[in-house]
Amino acid sequence: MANLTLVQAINLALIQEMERDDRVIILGEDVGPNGGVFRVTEGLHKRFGDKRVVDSPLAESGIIGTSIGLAMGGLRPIPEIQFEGFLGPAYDQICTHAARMRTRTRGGLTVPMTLRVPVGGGIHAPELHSDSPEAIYSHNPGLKVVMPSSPYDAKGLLISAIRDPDPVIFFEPKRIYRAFREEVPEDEYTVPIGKARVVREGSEVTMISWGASVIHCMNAIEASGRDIELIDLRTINPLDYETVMTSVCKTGRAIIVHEAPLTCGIGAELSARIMESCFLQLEAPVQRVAGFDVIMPYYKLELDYLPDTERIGKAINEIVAY
Amino acid sequence: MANLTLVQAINLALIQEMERDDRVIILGEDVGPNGGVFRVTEGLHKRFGDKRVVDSPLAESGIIGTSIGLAMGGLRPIPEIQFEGFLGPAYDQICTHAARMRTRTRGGLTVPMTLRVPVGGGIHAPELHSDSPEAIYSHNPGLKVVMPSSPYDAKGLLISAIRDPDPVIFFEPKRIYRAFREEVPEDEYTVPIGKARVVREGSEVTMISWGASVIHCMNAIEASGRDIELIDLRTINPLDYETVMTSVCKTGRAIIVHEAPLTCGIGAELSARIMESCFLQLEAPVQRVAGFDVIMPYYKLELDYLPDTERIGKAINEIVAY
Amino acid sequence: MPVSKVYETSIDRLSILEPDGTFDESLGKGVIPDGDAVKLYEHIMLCRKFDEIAFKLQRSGRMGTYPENRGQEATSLGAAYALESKDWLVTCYRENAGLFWRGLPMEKILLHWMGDERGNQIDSELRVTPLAIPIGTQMLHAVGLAWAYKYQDSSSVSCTFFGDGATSEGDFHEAMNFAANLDIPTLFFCQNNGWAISVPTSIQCSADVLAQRAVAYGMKTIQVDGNDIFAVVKAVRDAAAYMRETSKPAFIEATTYRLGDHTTADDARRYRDAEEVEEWQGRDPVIRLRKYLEQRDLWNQSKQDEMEARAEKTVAEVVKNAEGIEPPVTEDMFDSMYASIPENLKTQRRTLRTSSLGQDPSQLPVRDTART
Amino acid sequence: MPVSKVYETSIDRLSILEPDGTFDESLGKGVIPDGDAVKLYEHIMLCRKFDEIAFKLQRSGRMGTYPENRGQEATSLGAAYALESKDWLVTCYRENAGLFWRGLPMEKILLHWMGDERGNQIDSELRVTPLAIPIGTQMLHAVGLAWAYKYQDSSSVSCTFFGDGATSEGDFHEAMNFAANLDIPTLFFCQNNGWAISVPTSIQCSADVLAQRAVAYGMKTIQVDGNDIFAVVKAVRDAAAYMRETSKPAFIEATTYRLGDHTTADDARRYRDAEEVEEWQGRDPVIRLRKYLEQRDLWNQSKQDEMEARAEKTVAEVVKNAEGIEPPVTEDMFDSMYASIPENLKTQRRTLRTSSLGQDPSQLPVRDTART
Ligand SMILES: Cc1ncc(C[n+]2csc(CCOP(=O)(O)OP(=O)(O)O)c2C)c(N)n1
Ligand SMILES: Cc1ncc(C[n+]2csc(CCOP(=O)(O)OP(=O)(O)O)c2C)c(N)n1
Ligand SMILES: [Mg+2]
Ligand SMILES: [Mg+2]
Repeated sequence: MANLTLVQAINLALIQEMERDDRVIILGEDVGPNGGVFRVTEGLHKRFGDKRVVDSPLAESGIIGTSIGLAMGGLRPIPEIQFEGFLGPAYDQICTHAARMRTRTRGGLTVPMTLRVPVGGGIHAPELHSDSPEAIYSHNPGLKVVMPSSPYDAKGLLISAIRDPDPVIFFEPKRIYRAFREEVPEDEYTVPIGKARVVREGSEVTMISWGASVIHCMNAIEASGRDIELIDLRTINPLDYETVMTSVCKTGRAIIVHEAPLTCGIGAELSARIMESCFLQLEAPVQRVAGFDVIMPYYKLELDYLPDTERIGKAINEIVAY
Repeated sequence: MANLTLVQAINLALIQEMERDDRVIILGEDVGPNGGVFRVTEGLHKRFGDKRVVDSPLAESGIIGTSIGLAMGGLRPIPEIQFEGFLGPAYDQICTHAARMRTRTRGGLTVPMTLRVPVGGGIHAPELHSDSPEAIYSHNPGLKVVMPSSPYDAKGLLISAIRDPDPVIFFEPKRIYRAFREEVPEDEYTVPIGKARVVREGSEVTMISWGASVIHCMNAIEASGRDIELIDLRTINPLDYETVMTSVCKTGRAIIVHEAPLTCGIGAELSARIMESCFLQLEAPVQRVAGFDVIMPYYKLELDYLPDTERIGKAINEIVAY
Repeated sequence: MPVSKVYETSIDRLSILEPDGTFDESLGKGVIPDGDAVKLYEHIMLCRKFDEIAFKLQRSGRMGTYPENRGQEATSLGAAYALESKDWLVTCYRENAGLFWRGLPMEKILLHWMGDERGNQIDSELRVTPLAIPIGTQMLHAVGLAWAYKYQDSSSVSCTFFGDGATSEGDFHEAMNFAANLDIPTLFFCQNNGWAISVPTSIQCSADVLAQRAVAYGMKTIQVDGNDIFAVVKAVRDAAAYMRETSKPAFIEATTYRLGDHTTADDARRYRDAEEVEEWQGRDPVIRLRKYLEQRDLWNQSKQDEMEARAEKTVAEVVKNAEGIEPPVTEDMFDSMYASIPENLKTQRRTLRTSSLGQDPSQLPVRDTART
Repeated sequence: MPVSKVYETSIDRLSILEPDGTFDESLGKGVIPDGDAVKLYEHIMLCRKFDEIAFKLQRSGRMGTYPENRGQEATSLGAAYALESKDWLVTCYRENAGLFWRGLPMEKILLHWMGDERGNQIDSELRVTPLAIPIGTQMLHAVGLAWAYKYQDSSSVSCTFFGDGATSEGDFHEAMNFAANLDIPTLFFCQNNGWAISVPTSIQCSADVLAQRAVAYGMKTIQVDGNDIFAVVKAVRDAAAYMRETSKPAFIEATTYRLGDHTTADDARRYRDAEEVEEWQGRDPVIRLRKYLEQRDLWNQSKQDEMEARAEKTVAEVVKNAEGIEPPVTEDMFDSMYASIPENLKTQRRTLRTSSLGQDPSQLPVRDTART
């Protein structure tokens, strides 16, 4: 066991998977000698060399498009896109090809790639460095979408993603890259894709979140003094509805917390499904605490935009008072 | 009044706006002498010439990126993207720039462009010619998203879109381009962006749809013999919640019908908001009749994928029986 | 040196077999042995028959949109012939000739245009990718494929086909640039047929020749007469040898022409002159190839008749196979999305006929825990 | 002609003022009058002071990430000087010198990096676009802008700045191609500073010179010494004259170097050698410009001291203004999205402090119609 940050846990997972399987290669902007702008690939270039850790031209569509080819050619590429705000140029290759290749060829060609992307706000970054596009890649069918909220899960989920036979977008909440440490086994282990984690049990309300927001949820729950069950989705697509529904049907109340804009976010889908599955059990409308339906503001206002302990606390009060 | 198809109504709106305002120009692939692959811009090149109806290079990001510049430079560009499946390469320019320019510059620079895109399935087209990405461009803040379901609305909404000071995506349901005709005034008129239309009134259930699905809803309602209120959103963003909520709080039951995949579709948002606003009035969970969460299949299976009268009819039975 | 020349280059055009049958022996000798020349000719004629029948299938409502290949066959066929079976062919949608030569069952192409994904379910041993609908996007896959093989120390290269229009897409640029800078042996084979649907090449590229595109990347480049299969074969063979030796990419601009409409949904008379079409009819790759064969006594009318009858039969068989396949079932759309179906999709799949939205709440296990 | 040359070209490099102060009179005469040369020198020194203070603001936590401009000032400044005020400057993020020359209030740039959109709220009369964060995307806007002015029969052109890295993006290609094929007078000004964060230019472009990019589009192109403001001014002036006359675009590759880190979030020592930096320090645009001025008795140490004191004061004032601005209010994020706020956003805006999700159901009008 080692006491690791999220960045270190991811770095460790990359090293171990690259040692285990030489089909695994990393490509992206500045992932080589520089170790990535967040130092997630630190040391990998030195350890595995030019052939396996490749600084690419500055072109996101190129990174994903060639990764698709690499994957179809038998490798297990791990492309990095430097910030979620720069996924845009790669949107077409991701949704038109990576997501569709297996379906299109009825299994003839597949794209086992793991696309790593730092995501989310809260670090006082420039424009387009703070968004949360997980709903976009969940509405587009054919992808798996993962977002860890802790070093332990990060390592285990990343290993699962790399070994997954299908394309996985692995979103890394940059706000908690180094926010805390956790005991992480040095040996390899996997955390299954598609399984949520009940972070704490409770009977009054079910709170559902993922990524960096999980910590705010925890804080808000503790501050509220209430008996609230907290679920960390971990995987956003395919979503573990069973864990969610079992909980909400038990508590009768649900709050969903996410950074992305409210409209058509994952919260919308969860809310709709909760109603579909737990209608008779619901004691109050499902609450969503999310980003407003506005452009993610520059950093002076980012904390006004992001769901925080206070807004989550309000939702708790509102839902129990309903 | 003239009895026009949807294509003709759009063509007429384009002609009238181009005559009214010489800042309006059209650009895109094959929009010139060929009149567009659906002939929506038929005759315009001849009428307005090379300068105002421009065949562009085959590059969607280029079409939108230059349109943004054209708009910032004082024109009113109407770019056409040939099929919604080819919006992908332009995704970044749409969401990163068109949607954000006014916010970014606090009103200093604006992008009054109308992006026309044929959308949806049902015409036995090849791959990537049948998708419905309206939720993607509604989750991304800063855009307006419109989809008419009739020639009358098409003309009026398009004129509103062209005059709108902000970027509007004007989705044209290709399945009904020529499916039926309607009386359309020859004079100019506008249909306001952001206002839904109550297609028929009813007391038992509220059905909400847009685009080509509206007709299937109408058929299913008639076949059911029930007293169902049908709302055609017409504008998807900003959505007219007032009309929706007023209706659902009255009927206590809601069905949403759309072609796009279920997960994180507009139906999810509507469903969630209906619960938030009409919780105590709801007699049954909101139902969604939507595309499955799979890749839009090639055309042999497209009718199995698309919501049809039968599936909508089932939803009606389910919701009234609840 | 206040003004100094920092770069100089020039681009060649290669042709061997002229439209009138003139053959350049010095360049063309040994490029295609006689026996193969006959086979290639027969193959193009077979593709013509396929085109003709496919067109009729569409017109009679038995198939969706179809893009005729007529006039361009020498490009992809020449390339497929010059390359080895270990090399990947990453095509667009007008390369039937090359794909069939590689061994793709002809009914696959029909199935594709009949709206059936099984048309893309291709034995991966064939090393061809499915037809690419979104223009310009497949070249990056070709680069990735060649990269994967290079990584695995194979001498396989990839060859990707695309049109003049495709060279306007950003992905084209990124693919060229990746290949050039990362030393990936991909052959970029541009079929410049003068048009992208109704848009002439001058709007895609106002440079003198499209082959200039490659100069931006310092990439080896040549222009060939794409209706001259000898020139195509020689250019591709030279490029392949260069790529295998250097692990660098190469670019070929093949000038050609589509004699038909863009697809069956198009009417080319709306935007191009009959004279232009006529002129290019005279440059048809099969006319000159037949002249070549006849001059050498390798071909005659009776062979032609016999071959045409054979082609007719072959294609009829292909159509029968394509139309005879059992229709897909609705569930198919769920079954190939992932290696294994996730739970939530299983529910949709299971209930798609019994529930309006394919996720009947009563079938969700959690229903049992209802409290009220 | 079986093998014929179908294209030939070459590319020039222009330099006038060498690092050691050597000046090519034949090319350089009259390019920049003495008085302007002094002003340009002073301007660069002012930008250096700005850089220095901005860096310190970041380090002391008073500002977010900031990209130093140091070493590259002659490129954007030379261009802004050579162009007219009616021409649009479409920048990336390392063109303070050009923007300030045009008249952009210096605090705007600080505000931008302080995470405040008001830094982008620029008087549109200035004809500059806001700093572009997503690499490679702004060139298309430059093409659209120039197109709009051409459409309106204005002789304005646009000039867009970008780095070597940006030339790898698909949008770069599409912008170049649109401009070339549709005859749009945009000047593509590439600041090749050898690096894109940690990635050397060889990975962005393995061609001999980046100026080759333009050959793909048949576009007029030249390479200049970007640290030589005379060469930059002459090249831009020539290009602008050509563009105004022909309505065609042009490309300039300016070779330069960023002497600082990529941004304050970067540590360039991780990926580049001290010797390289040192070498380029000798090629600093201000060193040679000062030599030029001193040789002509236009400058001396006392002027330098005086000017530095002035710059210090100016920048201190700018910082005061930027820091003195009242903080934005939460509601601002709603107020500039559309020309007028739609209803649903009004609700979110109104309830953002009173309700967890900014859309308190009790505030929706429909609540009144409750049936139960
Ligand atoms: C990304 C994208 N944009 C637009 C289209 C619509 N479209 C299909 S073919 C075509 C023209 C292609 O021209 P070219 O690349 O020259 O190929 P050709 O058909 O002439 O062989 C267009 C615009 C598409 N399929 N994909
Ligand atoms: C689309 C996009 N991808 C990645 C980034 C992250 N990024 C910021 S600057 C930069 C390097 C830019 O290099 P270059 O174009 O040479 O400009 P320079 O900073 O050297 O002037 C990168 C990769 C970005 N801002 N936008
Ligand atoms: Mg073409
Ligand atoms: Mg650079």
